Amino acid sequence: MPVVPRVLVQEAPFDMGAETAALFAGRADVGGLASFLGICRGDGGLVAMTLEHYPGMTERALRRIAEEACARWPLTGCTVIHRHGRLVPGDPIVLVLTASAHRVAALDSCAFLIDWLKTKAPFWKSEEFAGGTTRWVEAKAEDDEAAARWGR
Amino acid sequence: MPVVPRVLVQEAPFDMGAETAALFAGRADVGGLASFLGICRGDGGLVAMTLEHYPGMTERALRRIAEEACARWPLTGCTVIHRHGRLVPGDPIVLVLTASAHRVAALDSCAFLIDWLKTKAPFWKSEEFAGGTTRWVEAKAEDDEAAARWGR
Amino acid sequence: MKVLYFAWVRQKVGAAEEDVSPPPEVRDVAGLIAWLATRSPGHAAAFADARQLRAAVNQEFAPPDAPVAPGDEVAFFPPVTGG
Amino acid sequence: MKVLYFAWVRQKVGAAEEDVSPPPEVRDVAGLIAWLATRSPGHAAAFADARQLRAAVNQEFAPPDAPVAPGDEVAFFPPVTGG
Repeated sequence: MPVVPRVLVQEAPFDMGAETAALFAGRADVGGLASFLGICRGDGGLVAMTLEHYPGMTERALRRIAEEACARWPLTGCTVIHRHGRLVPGDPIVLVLTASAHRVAALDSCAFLIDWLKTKAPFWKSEEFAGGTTRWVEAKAEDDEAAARWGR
Repeated sequence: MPVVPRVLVQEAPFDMGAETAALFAGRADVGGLASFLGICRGDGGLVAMTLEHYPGMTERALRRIAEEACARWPLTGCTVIHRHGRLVPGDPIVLVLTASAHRVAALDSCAFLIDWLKTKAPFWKSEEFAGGTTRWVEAKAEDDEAAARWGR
Repeated sequence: MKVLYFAWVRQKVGAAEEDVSPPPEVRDVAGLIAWLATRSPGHAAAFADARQLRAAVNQEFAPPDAPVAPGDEVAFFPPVTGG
Repeated sequence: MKVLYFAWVRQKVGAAEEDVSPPPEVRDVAGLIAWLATRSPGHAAAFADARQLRAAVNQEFAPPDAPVAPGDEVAFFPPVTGG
């Protein structure tokens, strides 16, 4: 039976070390733990990025995406934490953790999760630049293609 | 110019949180950080696993593998830590961390590194089971295939 | 019917949400877009290019031909950029 | 020439390393294997199936036709299982 993923949508920072430890501490069935940490970059004079989301739908969409990963791969654990609000360069935005007996399931499901989050999680990013201009980040065709390689 | 990877071969545990933070703290050019943590499993009554290695050659091989990743992908940071000695189920064995401006480089190079470590790093694992029997872990054809998909 | 707007759709409309009572001939997402576009210049600007819009009905992504009915929560927004 | 053994090769030979002086006709890894196999029953057992063996010369993986020379460090071991 698939594991129940841990899904959080929050403004606060998260503790990657604690989240990682929670997926394998005290157990002997986890052989590989893959993770992806998405971080705010400061390209082109970006001073901040504000993530808007759709409360209610966001949690639902993230849970569905994480459950899809747990159904497709034999995971022993899965954690998805996505922040919203105003973040500055260097701030972590999103954390994906997948644990499994074997490395391939952990690595593939981690890549799947971040690809699907890009195109199926209701977040919108407003970039704020030195000088005060702002700009909405546009969806990228390459993200659609990356998500599509996992089917459906 | 490719980044210089951080490569460690050690008996002691490592601090994944500190290693992760070291790759993006205080900088604004890291957009994605992928990691893989390999952990000792307790399958079939395994009580311990002893990793033997080839001092000198191990460090050299790991450094070469990590440098290959840094040459193939535009990484901003890369850390490979591989433990040796006697480990028990639940103990971390290997940590691979890759950081880049974009997620694809981080995720792909992380998968590459763990695939190549499996087949090109001079470690040998002796499994110790309840009852005292021991067994050398045999190399797997699927690991050779996984390593081969990256070429050369 | 509750309608929510996000990102630049919200900015162009000038509101994050509104309660609306479209006429009975508005039966799907596309019809709702056409009707909402007539409500103000801001709405017209927000809904000018339907190709740039995405929708959700009751918190599920929904295509233009997805039915909408009184009591539904319908949201309009640009393509998402999560992760 | 310094020869190192790892894992079950080490166990079968009964030593982790030894200094050897093979005759001049031993010019490559395959020749060294054939010569080492004659040194003791343990060596013979360790080197019985060359397909199960891998080698390194001066800490670089080396195929059977890789040259070996006095002063080299040559290691024999099963296929590696890192990671």
